[in-house]
Amino acid sequence: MITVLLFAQLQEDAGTDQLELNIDEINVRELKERLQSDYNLSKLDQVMVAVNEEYALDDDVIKKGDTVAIIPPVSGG
Amino acid sequence: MITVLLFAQLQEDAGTDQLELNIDEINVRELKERLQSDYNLSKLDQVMVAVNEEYALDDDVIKKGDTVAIIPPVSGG
Amino acid sequence: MTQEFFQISDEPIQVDEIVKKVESRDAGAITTFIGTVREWTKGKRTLYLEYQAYKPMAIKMLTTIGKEIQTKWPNTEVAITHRVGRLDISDIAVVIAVSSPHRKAAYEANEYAIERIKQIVPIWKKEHWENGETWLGDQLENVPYPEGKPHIKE
Amino acid sequence: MTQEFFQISDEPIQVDEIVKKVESRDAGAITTFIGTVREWTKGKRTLYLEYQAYKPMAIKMLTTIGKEIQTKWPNTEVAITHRVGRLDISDIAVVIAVSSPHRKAAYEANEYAIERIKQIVPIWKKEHWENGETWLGDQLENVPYPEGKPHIKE
Repeated sequence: MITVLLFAQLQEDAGTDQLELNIDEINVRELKERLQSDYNLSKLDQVMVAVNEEYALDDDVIKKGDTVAIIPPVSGG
Repeated sequence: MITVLLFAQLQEDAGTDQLELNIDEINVRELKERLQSDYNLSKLDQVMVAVNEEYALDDDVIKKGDTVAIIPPVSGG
Repeated sequence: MTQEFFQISDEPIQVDEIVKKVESRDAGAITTFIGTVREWTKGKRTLYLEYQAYKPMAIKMLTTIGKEIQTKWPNTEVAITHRVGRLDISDIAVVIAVSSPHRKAAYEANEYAIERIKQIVPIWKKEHWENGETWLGDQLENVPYPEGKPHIKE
Repeated sequence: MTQEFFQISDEPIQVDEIVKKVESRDAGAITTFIGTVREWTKGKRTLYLEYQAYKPMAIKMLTTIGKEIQTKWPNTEVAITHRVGRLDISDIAVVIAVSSPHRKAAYEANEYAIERIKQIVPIWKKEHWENGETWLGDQLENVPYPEGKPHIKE
């Protein structure tokens, strides 16, 4: 299982703040594509992805047990 | 009478924080010269002079009743 | 560091407490930035805000910003607390305190901190306007990730 | 202005009180500068400081700086308190608070204020070093009056 955390507008779009995906291994780009098609989450071209609380790049690999956060453009401060 | 206020090192050099000068009218440049010769205050080339709490220029005239402050380079902050 | 210099809090922020964390006998200058909730933005009235954070990662990123600052401006100390939850007009959303032996570094490092917060710290602001609500981030404020990426992983 | 925004005080300065003076529903940013007594300066150890002010004129000049800032950076609010008397290491000598709708102005205006204080406000600092004492002003810090004159009377 891979845990996916959602925030802000994405959380409201998905109707949940957390998804559990039954995946063993996937890279960041593929995960974004899957979220886009399976959960109807748009605007994923603008998001960053963090794996286990570290920003990750499109080719980075996510493995089961990882926690992935989908990070839309931040607006703190 | 003209009241002359002294601060910081000048106050210590003169041994007082205030002088009363029996003068009717004098300009700033002349007052500095007189303080230098009569009260042995050195380094008056670096000071600013304020008349009634406003910075004054060398040619500005001081009249009796005025309060003059001799302002060495400031070091607040 | 026994104190927590980088915090996400759902309680009101006390400025004095953040300042205390960076006080030092070697510091001649402390700057603080206090971000507060403004009522009017470009003619639109805000009623209140809601901040959401990915808390553990937000703390990690604040800590990263602190380390970046201490590398760029040696002998500085940095403390940052960001609030989450509902905030009303004039409430404090963030306090950044930087101490330094000299003032120039204290100003520069402080401004650097708020710029970096707006780039890399996973916190989001939802504006509740007079007539509607929006999660901010892309449209209204900055270009997101002006450097393309948050510039963390080298 | 019913509050006193520009003060010379012989009591310890409370940062929160100065910040409160500039708070506003229109402000999104408040910056503060806190000048504290540093122990070490270029390898010399300070034991304590003594600040002296020409009080009525110092308040007048602080007020002038506030007006200059409001002209240069519209919609800002400024409050400054400078302490006088004996100050020990880490004591606060000056607090400058600036509020503004936007942060850039709050940083710039704050830094402008401390630069101007060091140019035109009649306050003097006597350093009590480990082995001696000096009134500062010309030798050790800045060139006095870099513009030739304090640039007050036009």
